[in-house]
Amino acid sequence: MNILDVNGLKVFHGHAQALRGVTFHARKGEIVAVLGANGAGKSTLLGALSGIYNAKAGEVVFNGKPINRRTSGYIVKQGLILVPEHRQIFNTLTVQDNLLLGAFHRYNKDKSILYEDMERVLETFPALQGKEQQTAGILSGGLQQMLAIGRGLMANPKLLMLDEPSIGLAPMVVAEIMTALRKLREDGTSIILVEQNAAAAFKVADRAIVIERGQVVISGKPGELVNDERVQQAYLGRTRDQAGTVAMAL
Amino acid sequence: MFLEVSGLTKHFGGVMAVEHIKFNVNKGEIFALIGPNGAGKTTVFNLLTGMIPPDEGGAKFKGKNLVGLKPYQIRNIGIARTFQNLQLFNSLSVLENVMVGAYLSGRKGFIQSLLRLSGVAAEEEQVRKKSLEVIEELGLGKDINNPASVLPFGKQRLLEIARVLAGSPELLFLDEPASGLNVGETKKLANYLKKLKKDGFTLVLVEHDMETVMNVADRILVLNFGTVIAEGTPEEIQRNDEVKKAYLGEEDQYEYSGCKWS
Amino acid sequence: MPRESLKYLLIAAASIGFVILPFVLESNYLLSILIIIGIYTLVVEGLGVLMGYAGQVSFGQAAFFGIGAYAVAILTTRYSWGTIPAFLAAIVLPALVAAVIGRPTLKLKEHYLALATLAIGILVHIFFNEGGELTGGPSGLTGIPYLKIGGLVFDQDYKFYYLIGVFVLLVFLGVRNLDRSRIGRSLRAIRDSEVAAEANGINSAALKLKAFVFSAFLAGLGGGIYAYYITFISPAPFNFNMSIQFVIMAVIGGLGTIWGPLLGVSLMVALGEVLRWLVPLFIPNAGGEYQIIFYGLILVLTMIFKPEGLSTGWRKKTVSDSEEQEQKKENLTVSIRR
Amino acid sequence: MVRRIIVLSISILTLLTLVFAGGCSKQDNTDSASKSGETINLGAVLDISGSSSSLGIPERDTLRMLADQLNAKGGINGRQVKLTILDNKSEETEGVLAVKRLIDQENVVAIIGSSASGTSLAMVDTVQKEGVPLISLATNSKIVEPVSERKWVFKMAQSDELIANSMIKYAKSKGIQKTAILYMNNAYGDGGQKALNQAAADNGISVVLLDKFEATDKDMSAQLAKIKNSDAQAVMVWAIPPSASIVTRNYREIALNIPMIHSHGIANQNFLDLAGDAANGIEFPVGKIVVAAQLPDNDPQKQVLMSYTTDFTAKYNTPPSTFGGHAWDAFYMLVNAINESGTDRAKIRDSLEKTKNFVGISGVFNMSETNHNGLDDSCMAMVNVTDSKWVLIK
Amino acid sequence: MHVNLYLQFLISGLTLGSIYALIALAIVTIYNITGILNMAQGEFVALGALTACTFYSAGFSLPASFLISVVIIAIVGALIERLAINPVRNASSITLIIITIGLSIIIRGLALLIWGTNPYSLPAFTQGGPLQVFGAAINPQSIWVFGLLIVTVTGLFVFMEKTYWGKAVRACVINRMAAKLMGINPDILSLMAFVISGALGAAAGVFITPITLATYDMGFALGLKGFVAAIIGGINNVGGAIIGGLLLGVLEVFGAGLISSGLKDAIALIVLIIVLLFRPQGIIGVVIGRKV
Repeated sequence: MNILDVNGLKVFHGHAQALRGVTFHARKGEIVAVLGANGAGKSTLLGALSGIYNAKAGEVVFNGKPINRRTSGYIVKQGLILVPEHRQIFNTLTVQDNLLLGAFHRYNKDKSILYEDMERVLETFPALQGKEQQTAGILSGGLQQMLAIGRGLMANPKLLMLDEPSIGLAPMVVAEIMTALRKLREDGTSIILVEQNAAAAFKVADRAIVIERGQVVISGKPGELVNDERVQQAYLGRTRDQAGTVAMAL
Repeated sequence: MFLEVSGLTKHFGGVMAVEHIKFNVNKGEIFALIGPNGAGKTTVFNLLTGMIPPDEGGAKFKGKNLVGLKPYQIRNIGIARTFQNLQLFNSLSVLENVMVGAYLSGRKGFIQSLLRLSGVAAEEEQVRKKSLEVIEELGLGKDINNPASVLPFGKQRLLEIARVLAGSPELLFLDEPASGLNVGETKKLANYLKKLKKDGFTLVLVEHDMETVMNVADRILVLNFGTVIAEGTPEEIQRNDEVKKAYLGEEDQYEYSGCKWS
Repeated sequence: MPRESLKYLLIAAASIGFVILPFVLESNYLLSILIIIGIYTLVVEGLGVLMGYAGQVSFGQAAFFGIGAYAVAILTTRYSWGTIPAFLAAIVLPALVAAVIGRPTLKLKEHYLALATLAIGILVHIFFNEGGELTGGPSGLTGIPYLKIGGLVFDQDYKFYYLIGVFVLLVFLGVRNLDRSRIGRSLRAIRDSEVAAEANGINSAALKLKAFVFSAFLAGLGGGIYAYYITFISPAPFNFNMSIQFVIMAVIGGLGTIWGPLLGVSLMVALGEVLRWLVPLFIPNAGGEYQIIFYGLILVLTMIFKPEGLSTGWRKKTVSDSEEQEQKKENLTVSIRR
Repeated sequence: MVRRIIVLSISILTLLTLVFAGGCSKQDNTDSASKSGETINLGAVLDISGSSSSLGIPERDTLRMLADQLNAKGGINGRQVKLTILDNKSEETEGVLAVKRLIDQENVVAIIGSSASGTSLAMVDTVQKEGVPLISLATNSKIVEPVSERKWVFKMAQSDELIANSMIKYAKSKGIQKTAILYMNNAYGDGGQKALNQAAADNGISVVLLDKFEATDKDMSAQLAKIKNSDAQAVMVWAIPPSASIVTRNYREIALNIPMIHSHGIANQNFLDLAGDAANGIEFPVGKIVVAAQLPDNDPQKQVLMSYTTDFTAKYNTPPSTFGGHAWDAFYMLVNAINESGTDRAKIRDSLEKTKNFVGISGVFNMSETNHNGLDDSCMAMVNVTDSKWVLIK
Repeated sequence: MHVNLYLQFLISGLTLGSIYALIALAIVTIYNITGILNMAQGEFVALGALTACTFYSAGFSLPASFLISVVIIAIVGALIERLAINPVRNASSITLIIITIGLSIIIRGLALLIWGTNPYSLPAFTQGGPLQVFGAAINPQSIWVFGLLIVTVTGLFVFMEKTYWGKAVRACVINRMAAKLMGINPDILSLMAFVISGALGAAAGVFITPITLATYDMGFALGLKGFVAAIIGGINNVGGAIIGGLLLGVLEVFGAGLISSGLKDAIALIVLIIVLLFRPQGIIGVVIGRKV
């Protein structure tokens, strides 16, 4: 069953068309990797799905409900959560406040549940334990990324979208985050993962789509994609006869 | 030494930093700076072009110290740059953008321009001609009167390159010139970069597109977490284990890593 | 080329129209409106270069306008200068003041710059009030002589009309020259991206300063003519409200265009006169307060629906929400990095 | 290149025309004003909105009332009066435009206005050039002086000198030798301050402290505290509400135990409302309109004052102010002049200059070739605020 | 010159300063939440004061007039946000400044239309003469104003630091986009900011009217001083706004008392320019805790 169906999504940034009709879907409980070069439109896609950008055309159905043209508040309530690029945590608030704010849309309900959920998040990212009262801005990059994901989890996401969580992080930390993502999928959360770091993404993804110049040019399982000549052309901008140098891109 | 960078250091309150970067660029070569996202490549560019001041260390261009100079002063002594996040003059036409790039080849000031004193028109015409040449060369000829903002992304990239070229700099910093370009455009760009080298320009690039880098660069400097992890010719870099690790992470259970990709 | 010659025909017709207009109108009232429009156009044209080209705002332009006017008034009444030297001083003095205060002030960005220029404007206004004997204090200075150029005495409206007409024409030509020059291009480049302008060798601070001085120069010119025209000045017309009016005129006309300032000034002045006549027909007890409300409304509505101004400038384009946010996001990442 | 030549030649052509036009002069059209059929066109430029609107509004109301009354009674010599009132928004430039419009578009025979000194002064040059009689309602004596350069300009309000004299003479009669002066920092206060200093010097009173406050200031304790620390025996204040009210309240708060003598600027109900109890005991000179009912029956102005008060109160449900009184004076002095000499602008001017013993609201006017105000000390009355009411000091 | 003269200056300065501080507080609140410099803030004060005067003279009690006025101006704030600010949320800061200037012109015009040029007054909240302290007089109303300042600051502090909603507001201030991704609607917060600043402006207006009286054009001068105070303190710093306001008030009164009454506004503006040029983050900077 599809948790997300995107059909012909078009987004403009001013006069420049950033998305030229993106169509893809995500199934319940799978990790979909969205790949593409800088400026291909990955972040715009996530922004449009979460209501930050308005789509000019196209249809988005999430969990059976149409969500295009809805406010981000509504989308968050439905359980579609974006962990944005560059973490975007609330620097001057404490770790705990950051996490609690993640649950903004359900704060009015039973508060004890929130604190239980917070415990669960801290279990997912043990590195954050004991730092609840620290100011978020002074955490290391890796911890900030974990906090950003944890904040997203506090919203009880049905589908969690992550925008380049590995950026600027050491390989060890990236591995830790990827492990956490795998665990989340096992717990039943669907995930969309936008990555430039294709190697890291392929390690965890069930499926991947490749975006080039605002369009999905290809989709499939990582194993298929790696061997697909079109992927190498589109995403990596090279032909197979230069396989030696291709490795450098990853 | 043409460009000499020594011990360049910059901290940004923890997260991003550049530590003791040291390298030299020879006249007439193409020098590439590579590294994973967030490795500090753009920071190095920003430090060298006066956008941000370094905490420590220095840089010399043809013996002149670059530290403490403002961006326009650095441009004045012959160093030009492009931007990773395009910084075009969006409301200006393509031609005007390129003509601004040729700013330094003009001499007429505010009052002369205001009164259109003799020589202003001639100078304008000269700059215009030169700019048109550059525009043609980069294949933007059809768009000269369009505002820069309406160009497709790929052309915007080329426009930025055209703009700096119009000013005939000696040393060119290009920040990810190929990003956002399609295969054909990237190929053309690579050839063009080689031509520039032949024409006597010295180029320093930051680039993700390894094909282009390996194809055009004479020497490569690899950064990771703000420090230099390798320096050498493309061949040397491709063989360097440290570099592979930086890009791919630990070679763990990734099932495809063994196949065609490495 | 026929199109070109049509253009010249139009220019010629407009010139003839301009020349014979006073004889057609035969009304000092209408002429005086045109004169006031001309005076304001000079000031707003300068402000337009500053705001529309260099992308810098000034909420203190009335101060330069006032310095020009006071230079004429003080030098002619207190120091018995000739009218032409005093007129020259009215142009040079504001430019000098701008050159001195501009360097530190223009380092400020956006609303800081707005507040600083506003503060400077009010400070100068205070100086006019507190200048004692020199400025005549709050009561102002009377007895400004008529401008004399050779044997020509500017004592009639139609003479001022021609005088202003010539100056406005010259300023138009100048701004048009500037627009099509290396300097005008660079100014617009600074407005679009100061970082990139610097990276292309433009000393943005110096160029912005020149635009600021130029705007003060034109404001002084307008002020000098104003003093000779009204022959009495007090601090009142050079207050913050006037500065705001200048900004309104520049913005409504359309920034970054040559004709925008004339359009903006004409609209605002004409609107004032039309409302003065129109409103009492509907609301007998109405005074200028309705007009003030109208000004405010027009300003707000223009900024909401057509922030690029009413004249159709091809270069200014609306920036959509998403693009703006994209930019903000980028700024944000930059600021995080710093 | 061709383009530049054309543009250049146009500029030269324009310049030539300018020089040529400078030689000719425009035909005189002053008499066209008087030919306009049955109605007589009068104009007024008042500060109806903006900073001086508290002056302009009662003036406008008075003028409207008087014009209606006059027309109902058949106008001047059977000709109806058309009064055009324009608002200058308290701005000088607007005032100039308005006065030109009255002359050109409305063909008025004479103009009343403006309400404030700055706006009046700005209009002077135009009426002098055009030869139109102007009757200003503002105080500044520069409006009509030097008379040789103000041939066409008259003024209804008592000059600052008159009021200052009344204040200083009153203080002198109370035995005060040292005074402090506090004034509002605008054209109004500045003019008053100068007159007060002059009057004090003339009467041998020394000014031990001279200080000011802004019209928008909210607290004048600092200035008053300084006065408290000086050896002044009285404090003279030249201001209008609200700052005049605030200064009076502050004066009570810091318990400054010397007399406070205000100018005529506080002669309105507003001052009393705002200052409350603090106003009791304040003394000030005022035009007689304010205390009309208390005047002795033999006062020459009493009858005029009472009838204006009655009419105005009946129509607008509020007692008239001194400003409205200036408008009354201007209107009737003008009507008298037109009555006498018709609608020729120059003749009206001459008649105005010859006005003698005109019993008005602000006093009894005697114009002359050297005096275009025509008032003397006798037009002022000293009053005292008692129980929030004005009481004439006999 | 006696000591009590300086004491009088100080007391007058603090009274004036707390008025400025109240306005600066509202300006800073809007700026922090929306990034907009609200040039119409002074107009809220004038509107609040005049509205209360009208209701008071219509026979309502003083507290009732106060409440009605605060509610009405809060609604005015909300309307302004919805009609004029929200449609152009993403415009440049200069555009927004010009819009708020336009709004202040409209409000002033309307106020002139409704209330005319006459000043209005309200009675002091507590009767009785001024308190005498070492020969200096304190107007009891000043104590009320000071009280309002303290209550407002405390209220804001508790709200921002201790409540979940306050943290949501701070989150929005720190990172608008991220807050949006949490489902926090910045539009609502922007609306809230204008409501608060309308209410705060009105409250300030009512509290100061017994001292300053109320006129339709009182807003401009007060708003300007509020800005100067906010900038001196650091435009995004609540603590700074208060210190900036008090400092400005004291500076003005001492300037008027010791240098020249005519130049006291000049002193304030010169301080503003110096601060802008040399310490645009405000003289208080980060010393006084975090920004709201």
